[in-house]
Amino acid sequence: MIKVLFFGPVAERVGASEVQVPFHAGMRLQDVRAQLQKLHPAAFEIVCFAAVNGKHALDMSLPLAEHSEVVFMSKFSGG
Amino acid sequence: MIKVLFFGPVAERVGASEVQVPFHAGMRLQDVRAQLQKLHPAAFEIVCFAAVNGKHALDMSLPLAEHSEVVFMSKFSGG
Amino acid sequence: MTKGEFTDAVRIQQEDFSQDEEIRALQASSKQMGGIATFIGCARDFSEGRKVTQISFDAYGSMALAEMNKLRDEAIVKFALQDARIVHRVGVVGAGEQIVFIAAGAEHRAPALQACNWLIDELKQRVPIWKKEITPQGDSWVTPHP
Amino acid sequence: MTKGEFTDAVRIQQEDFSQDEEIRALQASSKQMGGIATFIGCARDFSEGRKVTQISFDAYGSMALAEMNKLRDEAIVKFALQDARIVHRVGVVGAGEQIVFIAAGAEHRAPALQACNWLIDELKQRVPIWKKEITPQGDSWVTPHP
Repeated sequence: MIKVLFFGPVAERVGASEVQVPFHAGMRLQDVRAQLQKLHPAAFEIVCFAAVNGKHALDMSLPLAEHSEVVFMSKFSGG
Repeated sequence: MIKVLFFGPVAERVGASEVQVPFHAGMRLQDVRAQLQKLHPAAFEIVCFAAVNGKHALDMSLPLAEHSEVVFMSKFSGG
Repeated sequence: MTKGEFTDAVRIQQEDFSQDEEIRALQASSKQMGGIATFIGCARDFSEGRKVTQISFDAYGSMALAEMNKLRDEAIVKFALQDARIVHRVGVVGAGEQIVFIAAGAEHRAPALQACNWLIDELKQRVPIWKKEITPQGDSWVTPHP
Repeated sequence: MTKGEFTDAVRIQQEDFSQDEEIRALQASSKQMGGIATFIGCARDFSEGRKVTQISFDAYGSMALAEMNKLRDEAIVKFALQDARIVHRVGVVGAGEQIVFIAAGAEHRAPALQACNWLIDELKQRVPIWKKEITPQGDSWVTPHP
């Protein structure tokens, strides 16, 4: 399983702060995004950044390992 | 009388924090300076600014009134 | 004073913080610190014409803390600081209350002030925290200006 | 809270000061204050290779206070601040202790930080205060760098 987290406005639009996506060999970050974007198009309208295991992930073709923690985030507004 | 004040390094070189200079009609800031500079040349080596009655005085030809408070100051080093 | 008395230099917490305590902890790292600059971000009670009663924060805690620690390390090197501290509150903060605290201590004042400015700018860009304004007309997530 | 609880916004004093109290007083002037920048100048225990145990301050008190008030007024206009505070200690200050405190509060962070920077720079230029370093080898008045 891939653990996918949502925060703030993205979590509100998804209606959840965490979902599980089944892992498959050769899975890439873009596969998880495509799958979730179809289910939650309004949430992904405001997604600007992704992180994998707590690190910014700029390259959507990044291969994922089983049990990765993936986060799709809108623009930060802290501070 | 004109009250003349000294602070910090200037006071140390003069050996006093206050002296009185007799007032005379038509007296200017430069007259007070000239008089004191003769007595305390080492102190006036480091004098950079003058103030009259608590205000910066840039023009040494400023006429003084009886009982004025005059200060000759070295560069500030507060803060 | 031993260092053990002080809280961590980088923290995310619900509770309010004390500048006096933060400054004391910062100063304990060196008596060569000639200048300390701080920035405090506060919750305003009005935003874009609407009354705001509270601000609620959501954070990706582990990544936010890691990014804040990275920011502190970078600032210390970049501005030759003697020390720096960053505290960000989460949860619900009332109007007028403190949200974020940044302190930078250096031998002289210019790098301390520059570092403080850089840290708050970078924090807003890099740290995954989101704020929601709670108003009598309802709540809304803040969209940062680009 | 009424304003009467707070100390004056511009002060010259022998005693140490509390940032918490100063910030609380600053914040009391407006709940529209989104950013507060502060600068604290501290006594370093080393200066130009010599150990410094204490710093002693002499001030032309009445003019220094007037200049500090003028600086505050100018900064409030120039940077559209909601409020600002300036505190300077005189007398004898030990190594590691606080000397000067500046706080600037504005709606947004940029003017608060700029004002704080401007205020400490101008204070050093304009306010008639002089410091003497007390060292084991004797005392000496500080000559400011040009």
